[in-house]
Amino acid sequence: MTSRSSGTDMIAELLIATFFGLLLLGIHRKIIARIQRRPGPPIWQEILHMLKFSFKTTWIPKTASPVLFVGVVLIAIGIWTAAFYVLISGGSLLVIFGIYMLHKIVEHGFGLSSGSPYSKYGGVRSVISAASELPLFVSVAVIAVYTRSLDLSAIMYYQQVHGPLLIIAFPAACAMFIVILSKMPFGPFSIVEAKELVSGYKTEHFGIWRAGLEICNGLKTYVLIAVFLAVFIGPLSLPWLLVGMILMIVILAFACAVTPMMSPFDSVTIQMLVTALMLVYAAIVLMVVQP
Amino acid sequence: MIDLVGGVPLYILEFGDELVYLTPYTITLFLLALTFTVLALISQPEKQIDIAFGGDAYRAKEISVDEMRFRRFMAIACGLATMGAMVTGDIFNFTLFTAMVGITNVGIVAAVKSPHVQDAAYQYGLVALAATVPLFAGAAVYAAVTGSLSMIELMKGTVPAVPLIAKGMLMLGVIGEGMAPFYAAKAEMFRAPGAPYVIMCSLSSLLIFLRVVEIIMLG
Amino acid sequence: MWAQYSYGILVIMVAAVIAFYALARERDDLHKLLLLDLVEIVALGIIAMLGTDLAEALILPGLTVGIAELLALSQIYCTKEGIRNRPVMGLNIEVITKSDAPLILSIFLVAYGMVLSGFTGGGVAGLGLVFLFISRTYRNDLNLLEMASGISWAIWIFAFFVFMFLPQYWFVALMGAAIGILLKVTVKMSLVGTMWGKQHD
Amino acid sequence: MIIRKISHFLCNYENIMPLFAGACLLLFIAGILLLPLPYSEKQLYPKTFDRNSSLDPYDRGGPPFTQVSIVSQYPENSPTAGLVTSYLTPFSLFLSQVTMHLGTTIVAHPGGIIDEILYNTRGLDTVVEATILFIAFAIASYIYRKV
Repeated sequence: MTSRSSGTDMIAELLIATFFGLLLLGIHRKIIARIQRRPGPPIWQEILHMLKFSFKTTWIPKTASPVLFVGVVLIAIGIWTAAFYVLISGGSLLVIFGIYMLHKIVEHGFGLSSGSPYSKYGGVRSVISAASELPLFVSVAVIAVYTRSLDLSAIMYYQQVHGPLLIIAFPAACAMFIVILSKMPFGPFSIVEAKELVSGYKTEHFGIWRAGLEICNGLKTYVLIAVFLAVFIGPLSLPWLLVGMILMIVILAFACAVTPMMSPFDSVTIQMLVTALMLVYAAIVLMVVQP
Repeated sequence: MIDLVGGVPLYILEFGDELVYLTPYTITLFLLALTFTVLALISQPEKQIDIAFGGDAYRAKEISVDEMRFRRFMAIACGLATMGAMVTGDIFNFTLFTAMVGITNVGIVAAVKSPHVQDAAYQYGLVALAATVPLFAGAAVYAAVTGSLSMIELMKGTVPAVPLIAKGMLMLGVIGEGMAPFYAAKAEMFRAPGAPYVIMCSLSSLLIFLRVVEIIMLG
Repeated sequence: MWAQYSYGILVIMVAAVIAFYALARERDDLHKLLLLDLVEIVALGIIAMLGTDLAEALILPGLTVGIAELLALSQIYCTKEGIRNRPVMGLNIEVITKSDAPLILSIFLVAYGMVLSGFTGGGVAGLGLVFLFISRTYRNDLNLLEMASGISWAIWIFAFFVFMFLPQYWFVALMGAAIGILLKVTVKMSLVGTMWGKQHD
Repeated sequence: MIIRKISHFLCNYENIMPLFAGACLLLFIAGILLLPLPYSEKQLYPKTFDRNSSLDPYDRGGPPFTQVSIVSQYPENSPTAGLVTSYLTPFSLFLSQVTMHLGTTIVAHPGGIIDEILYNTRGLDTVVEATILFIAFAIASYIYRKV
């Protein structure tokens, strides 16, 4: 994972990551369907979706703000590509989480740029859910207290020496798990894509724009889960990494399938309570670990 | 506490005692702010559609040219303030940029003629104004305890450790500019038409929050 | 450890607690705004506890930011509450030719302000213009004032860049800043005066 | 349920001001409990008083147009620091010669024009400050004109 490779390799890795991420989303859908006793789509459905949208007629709605409407798709792909490269080069965790947080802006951009009321409500809900990232930073702080660095490579090295952080800092892992859960479709916190808003913020994006969004989603899923594994399990060889990611998506799918979607402000309140608990935990860690 | 949180400074620009410096982390944030500022500059606002639910009636809201110009100006000012806050290497300068983000955020939506949005903007403005108190107080405690306001000095560790309360003040000040749980008014402000501009409101507070995380870890 | 600094901070913090308690209890929008003006003082107090020249340099921006935000917010408050006819009227001065007396006084004040220069100079000159505007009822051009405000801002920034990048021309920068701030304060005060004066049609 | 109650409180934007004030209240109470704070003796721009100066308490020393030394963080970045401090406008100079109380008015700001530290060594602050003021006035005058 930490090996440095040439430009073409990088692009190949990027494509593989995207497709694998989309596959993970497909597995996610399938498992949820099976738990709910539905047949569900095939697991490569999300990949097909992306390909299908790539060849469809594309337009920009007459009411939209055209530059933003298109620009935000490019930004979405751009930031997650950057996050992916930071991940494989073992860069700073803070950069990845910064990008994770800025994904929110992409949601606003998608939602508000079209002028459609449905996507607008999706965008407004995305603002409402501004609390979902806060547990993340507390868990980052806890990790920093243990490893004394925020470089992914240093964190992985720490785990090689001291064992996985999943055991050492279990609550931090739980907090990050909730953060990833809030970005998964059909989950308890995915209020931005609630069915009463048609498709939430992505309602109006069609054709190639939607394909771009799907690519971004695939990459995002891959990066988030890979970061979770890297930060809490440590360095893994490629087969184990893939197994770990599939295992993660199974757990996430179970969590999504058995919980109802919450009302927007309830979801925020729960995330904030999690943050508060994490703050208490971080304070304890700070006092125990750092004399 | 932690070495080089945002990476090694790649470039330092000197403005007297206030240094502007770039690290991989701040460059990432700076570029995002820049991208969205350019977007606000070149993109037209969308025509928001209102639907009367239960019927077929709908109408598009138009933004007058004058209003658009003013809000674009505010959005660009907000973008510049955000960029400044991303690269500044001085604690007090950072708080000033944050205060500027607060006031420009109010400006972006204050020109909207919807009473609901104006009410939300007013409530947000009150919190933004109150947030300057912990912000400035935090910066002042930083100065008193360390005898310096330079982040470079904090990074080098040449100054005494910063007390937790100063970090808390700085954090609460930034959170007051529009992060959870004080974001309710901001979410209502998003109902205003003019997507490229209102997005700036949220982007600026997220970016400033990300920056303050780095600053807090420095000392 | 309990040095003078900590005692000072203690007093200010207690003041902060009281002020924020009041703010937390207050429900009325206008009173919230007024209380905020008081709460701002706390921040200035903590800055002042630094006790160096730096404190002086930091208080000024702090103060300005507070005032500026207060001004913008109070204008939004007026709009939001639909307050249009404010009971503030122009000055009624009993002189024979009503238009000349305020003009002469204003010219005197502006000239005096220019001699004084600096913050106070701007203040005095601004007062002269305020006086002119509130005692006359004709419509004056806000656009022009806004433009002047923009130009003064540009001069101010330009002078700053001279200081930073061409320090050998510091005297030019100094003079530029002097003119900039004079214009700035004058324009800002007359803007307030215009708003405060009789409602235009 | 408690969560429902909290979220109902949070979603009303009328409540955020009390909420924020409450948070500040708690923070400042915590601040009182965490006292005393250490005070670094090595401060930038230290202040000295010369009670006999007519510019007191604003005197930063030095005759006009000669450089006085100022303790700044990076002295090499502001080579002209200290020159501006002792500059007085002709009128301020005159006042300083005839009265001992010039320093009690802001007219007698050293230089009579600008604050050295604020403008020279910490120049970016004053730029942002001026901009904030400018923005606030733009908002106020726009709303005033349009509504």
